[in-house]
Amino acid sequence: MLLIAGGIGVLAVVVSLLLGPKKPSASKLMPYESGNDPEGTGRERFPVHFYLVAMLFIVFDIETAFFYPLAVAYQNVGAFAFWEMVTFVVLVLVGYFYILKKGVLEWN
Amino acid sequence: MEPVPTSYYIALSGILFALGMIGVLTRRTAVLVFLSVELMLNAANLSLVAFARAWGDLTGQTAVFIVMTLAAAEVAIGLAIIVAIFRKRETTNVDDLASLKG
Amino acid sequence: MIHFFIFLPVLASLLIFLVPVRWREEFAGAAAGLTLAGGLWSWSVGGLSAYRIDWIPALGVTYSVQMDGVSLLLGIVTAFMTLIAVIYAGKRIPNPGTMLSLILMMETGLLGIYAARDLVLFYVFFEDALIPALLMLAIYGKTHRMAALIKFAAYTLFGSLLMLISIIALKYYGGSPTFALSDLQANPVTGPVQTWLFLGFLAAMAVKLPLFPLHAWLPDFHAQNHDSGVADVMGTLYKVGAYGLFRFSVVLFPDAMLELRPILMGLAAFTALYAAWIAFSQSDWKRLLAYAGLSHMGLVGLGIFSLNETAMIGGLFLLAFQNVYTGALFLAAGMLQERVGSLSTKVGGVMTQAGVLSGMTMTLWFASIAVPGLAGFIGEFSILLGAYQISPWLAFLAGLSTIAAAAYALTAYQTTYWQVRPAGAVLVHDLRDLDWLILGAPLAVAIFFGVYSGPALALVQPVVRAWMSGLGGGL
Amino acid sequence: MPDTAWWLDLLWTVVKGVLVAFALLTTFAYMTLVERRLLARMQIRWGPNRVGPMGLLQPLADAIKSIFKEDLRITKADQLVYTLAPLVAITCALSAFGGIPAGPAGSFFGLDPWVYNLDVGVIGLLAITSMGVYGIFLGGWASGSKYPLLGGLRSSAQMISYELGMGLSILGLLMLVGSSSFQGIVLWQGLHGWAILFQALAFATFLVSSFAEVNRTPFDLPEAEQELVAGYLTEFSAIKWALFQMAEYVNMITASALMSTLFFGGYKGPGFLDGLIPGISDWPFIWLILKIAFFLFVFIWVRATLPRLRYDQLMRFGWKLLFPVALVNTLVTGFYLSYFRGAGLWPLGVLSVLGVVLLFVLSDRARTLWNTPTHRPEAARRSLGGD
Amino acid sequence: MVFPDVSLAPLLPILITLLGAIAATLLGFYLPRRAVTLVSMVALVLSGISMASLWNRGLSAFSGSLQADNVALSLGLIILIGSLMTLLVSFDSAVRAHLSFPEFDALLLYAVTGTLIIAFSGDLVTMLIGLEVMSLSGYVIATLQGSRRSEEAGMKYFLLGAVGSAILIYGIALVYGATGTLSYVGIRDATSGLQVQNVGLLVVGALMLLCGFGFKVALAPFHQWTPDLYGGAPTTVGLFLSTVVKVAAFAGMLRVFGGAMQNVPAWASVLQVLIAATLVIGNLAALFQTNFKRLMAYSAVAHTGFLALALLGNPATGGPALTYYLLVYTLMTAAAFAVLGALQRSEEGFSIDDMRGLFYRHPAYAVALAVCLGSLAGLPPFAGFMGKYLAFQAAFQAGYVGLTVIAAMGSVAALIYYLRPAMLMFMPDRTPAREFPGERTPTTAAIALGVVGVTVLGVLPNVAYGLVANPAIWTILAGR
Repeated sequence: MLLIAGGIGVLAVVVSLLLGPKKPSASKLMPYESGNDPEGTGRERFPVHFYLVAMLFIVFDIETAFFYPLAVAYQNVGAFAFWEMVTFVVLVLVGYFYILKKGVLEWN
Repeated sequence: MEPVPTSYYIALSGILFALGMIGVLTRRTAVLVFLSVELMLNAANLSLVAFARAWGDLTGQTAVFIVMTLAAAEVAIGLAIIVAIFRKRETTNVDDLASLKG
Repeated sequence: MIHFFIFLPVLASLLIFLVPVRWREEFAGAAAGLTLAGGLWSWSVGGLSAYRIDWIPALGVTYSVQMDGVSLLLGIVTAFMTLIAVIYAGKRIPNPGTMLSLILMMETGLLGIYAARDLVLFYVFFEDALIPALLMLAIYGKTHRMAALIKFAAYTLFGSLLMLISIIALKYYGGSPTFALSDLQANPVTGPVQTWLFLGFLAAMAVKLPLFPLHAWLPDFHAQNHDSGVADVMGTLYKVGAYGLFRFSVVLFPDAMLELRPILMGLAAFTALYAAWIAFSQSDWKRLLAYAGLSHMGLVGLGIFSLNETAMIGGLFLLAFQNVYTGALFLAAGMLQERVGSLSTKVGGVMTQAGVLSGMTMTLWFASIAVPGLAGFIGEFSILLGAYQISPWLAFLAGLSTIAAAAYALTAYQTTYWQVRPAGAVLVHDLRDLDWLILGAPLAVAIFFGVYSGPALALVQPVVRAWMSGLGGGL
Repeated sequence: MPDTAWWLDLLWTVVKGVLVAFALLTTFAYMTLVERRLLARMQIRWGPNRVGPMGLLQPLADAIKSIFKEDLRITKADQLVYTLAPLVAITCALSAFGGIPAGPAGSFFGLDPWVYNLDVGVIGLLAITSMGVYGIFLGGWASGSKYPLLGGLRSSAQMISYELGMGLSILGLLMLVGSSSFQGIVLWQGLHGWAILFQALAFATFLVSSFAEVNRTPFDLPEAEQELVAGYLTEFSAIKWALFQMAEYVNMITASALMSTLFFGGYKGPGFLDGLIPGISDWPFIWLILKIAFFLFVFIWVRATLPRLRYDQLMRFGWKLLFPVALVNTLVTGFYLSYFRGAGLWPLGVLSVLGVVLLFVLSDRARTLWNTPTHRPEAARRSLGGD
Repeated sequence: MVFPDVSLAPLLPILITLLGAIAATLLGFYLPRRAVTLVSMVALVLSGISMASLWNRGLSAFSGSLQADNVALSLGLIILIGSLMTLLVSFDSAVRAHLSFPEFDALLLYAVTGTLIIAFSGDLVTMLIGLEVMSLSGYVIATLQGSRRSEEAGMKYFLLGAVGSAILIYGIALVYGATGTLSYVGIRDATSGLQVQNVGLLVVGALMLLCGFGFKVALAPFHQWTPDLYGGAPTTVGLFLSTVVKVAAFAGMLRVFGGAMQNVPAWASVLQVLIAATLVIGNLAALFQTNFKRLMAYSAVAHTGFLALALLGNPATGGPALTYYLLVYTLMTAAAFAVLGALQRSEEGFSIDDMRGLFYRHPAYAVALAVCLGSLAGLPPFAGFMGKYLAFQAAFQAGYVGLTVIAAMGSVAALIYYLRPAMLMFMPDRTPAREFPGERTPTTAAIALGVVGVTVLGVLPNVAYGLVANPAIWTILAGR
């Protein structure tokens, strides 16, 4: 499936490459900055906040990943599973509370 | 379709691990070194899963879960450190971290 | 009682800091005197019998001590010289609290070395004595002390760690339950292994004997120490190599010692002669004394290594009493420096102004160069006598050293005390109140045991005989 | 599977894959048209109606145009990544759909109406869709220009943030079903009724997060023209731009399919219809397509209705409301399942509906969560480490 | 309805520290930092008490994945002592070192939790979790200060640590592949008499584990990060990392190699080589240090060599030796670092020449430091001697004579570089004080603890050694 899908995409690009006109010009190829000439590099540092979100995502996503097997096997394990889950969630919530108080989730 | 023999998996993971090792030894940017380490971790994961299948018990797979978590945690902390350093000085080249020599 | 004898000094050395500064000398003196009294008392009761309890049962390390025979003799001498040193230190060194404490600490280490009947315990005391010695040098030493200090420590530890390994090996290969001497004796190690272990043991003892290739630390150590010979006295007392060899090697590695006897005797004899030769060219009293002591120790080593009853008795006797007069001579050098302001052997004519000092010094020197009727003679003579039976040539070689001794001692003495006082030199005052005691007491001891050596020999002989018989007659 | 026919399976798989892909693309094409028409209708105007009858040929025209347009390569762009990004996006989007079953096993002329079937279908699908983030972020980064960079960052941050809510909100469902393969889920719903009945709360969170996942209003900040031109799309033109658009719409379709499969009985029709025409509820495709269509309509409807959130509001909403609610939902479901399993399932349904109602009742309280930022006292303290 | 064997009693020490860590994390928002530190200390003490209560009961949880046998408990107590001293020191120096965040205590406690998990671990995965919890917290602690130096140190630590973990994990994977189990007991039984079908896999795995642990305990040639870290990180952190973390890593090695892998071939001989290298490199490098802090750093490396000697001995003799030595090592190193932390003006520590005449400015500190250095150098009557002695004995009785001799020579070098500062302190000197003036009672308390401990343990080694000397507890190192 991946291959097929990818194939289609590639196909499309190639076709347009073949058929599309080629009339490049400096101003056309210039990065768009509301009409002004672009200043500096386009890849300047971005706010550290995005790093934070990324890291938080990693951590919490792993936490979710831990849930899946538990969830699927949940009804075979029974009450124990629930308490297991509670312990886990509590630990996660500690971290959640921490970042909350640290104001990581604030966007100003 | 007949299942792929375990040895193939091990060979593959070995190759991955070797690549990671080479990366660690040759690359000089912190981020790249770090990526190589992640590669090594995944090699370990692969072989763990393969062995788990070969032995037919689940311990290996749980271990993989743990390792994944460790990898994630390492990513989080590692990137944090790297970013912190990068913001102070424009480089994360390991060779530039020389102010402790002596 | 024996514990009191061993640990009283260290106790005092700690308590001394609680004593008001004004009374510290008296306190230290009292402690040292008390220790000496304890030693004499235990002599009067014929030695303190063995005492043994487990120290680290899991490892078979025991705390077993005994004070009799040779140990007692050496112990008493140590206590005696310590007392002298304490008195002199209190008189000479300004604000001597630390020094006194160190001296007493070291005394415990030395007494422990003599008393220990367990190899690990012996090792522990052996190293303990090192620390105060180092501190003396560090605190009161001269400008280049650091080098001397490192040298001293490195040599000592180099040897003693090898010794430690061979101690471990001794128990392991011998399969003895504990490190106590008696047990190790009961399960001996034989064959080539014994030789190797002996070499390990020898490394430590040769440093502390000191024996020729490993003696380099000695002169610097003495030269860099405080001018008052106090630290040197303790350093002299710290030359326990011969004792260690006698106490442990002879019984634990008899075959190895027999096997290596020619080499070792050769080394010892060479040490004696070589040291004497170097001493001849010294112009500094302390270095000269250092080499003189080294030369004596060569003789002692000869006595021990020759594994001959007479020689060994002589060796131990000499070991004991050279402590007395060499130490006293160091103090005398200190007094000289105090009066003249230099340790050079070229200041002339001291005799003219300080007759008594010169006289006493001379007498002590006579003891040192083994003039009959003084303690030195008996030791050296019996050593040579015994060694002669083993190998005449080496005995002859060593004999030369005594002659050389006479030569260097008298030359140096002559250029210092005789001759004329150079014009404009400071006026040297003679002995004062305590100085009499400080030089007199050792002198008295030297003379007494030179004339009537019975009591001392009575302490040494039986032990040696026992050892020898254990050795199967030695030869 | 007998070893002999493995190449046959492969062949059929390929065929099905191609079919699905083209189906999706066509849907996308006409989706655009439908959307425009509907929006127009809702805003009392005519949508595109020139090209062909009722503008039915409009999509074709668009397609041809985007193929024949000049494909700009921005000077500062990292060419390789710049080209790769749209491909990644579309690939993930298309391949995600293949896992969703359109009918019971073997109902498609004796074939299974799905391209591939994983035991961990749900997780697999989530994984693939979330890989779409790469496309967007790389696209933004590779353009080497400021607006795309920010746009890419924002949308990737947004997507990963809402991924959490998404992942967590289906946990309750998985607990109920005890299987993570679509087959299992659909069959279970066939037995016990649609999962929406028991997991209303979960569905609510899931709906919201999937809106955010596919960057649709009210979460379409990446294309917030007012703030950053066209977000990560700014520097893309012609076919690449088209591919991104495709990806977005295909994702939308996939999301709809997902929702209908997870919460609305998937390819199974309502059981009572079997009374009229036996086995109608098992007919492949129809039901799924219907449900998908419904959800697509919802997407458009919402777009026409709701205003766009501010970015900080968006993030806060995701982290402070969605995440905890989903977590709570999971816990409640877990608790119920471990202690009151005997009492049947309907109380659980009531509970979760109550949860939804509660949310609405408290909405004024809850809104403060993401509207007013809480102050951060540590800011001063951290800089100099003294207490 | 499957119920895993969950019994909380053996978990208690770990749980208490974990709760303490959580408490520190959350209370940090409401209490001043010193209060948080107090809370953490209380947690540590409680955990210690719980350990004492578990003594000799040999409990285990999670069907043996977590075992609270005497080995674990004794190692755990050592860890707690080290951490307690760290906290005491941080009481004073944290503000000066710009380390005074509540996070510091929290992370510290998390790290301690990890270390305890290692000590209690009963299978490779548990050990791995503990190891990583420890390392990850460690990376952050090392970087927390935010200064250039500490960031570099943390970066190095992190990169090499990560590589180490990766290798370790791969080793675990291989061992699992060879034996089909991850629990120590399983591995031990599977490898007893080498009934494993593929020994090659096993050996390679064992060597990789060794390699990974080598990174963690800083065995040469995997030690490069150590001096930079201990020297570059704030002194308090250096104290913690060079004592507690090292203890934990050794605990892991003891469990894995002494217990699970005891009859796997080849690792011992490789370890022998590594130790020799460590002894030589560490001691020689330390000889040429001019900064006291870096000197301590290198001495830590050198001591790794001495400690690892005990690992070579068979568990019955090596185990107690290692435990005793670790305790002593923790006490004396921590105390030395504490003195450094108390006297230093800046986090660079002070150069050795600045220590001249310290005895006349701060007699007590000077004597304490001298005692620690003497003990580090292995001079009786201080405990360092006993530790070295035990390690030598263990290695020697296992037949590594040559290595023991190398170690002896190494400790001669060690004596020299420990002696220089120790003696310089006593050399009279008129220059003005270069130390940090001010009140530092808690640090003094920590130092006192260390010095007294070193002396008492030296004169009466049985106090500690007698507890662990019983060979019975070391035969079941891998667990029942």
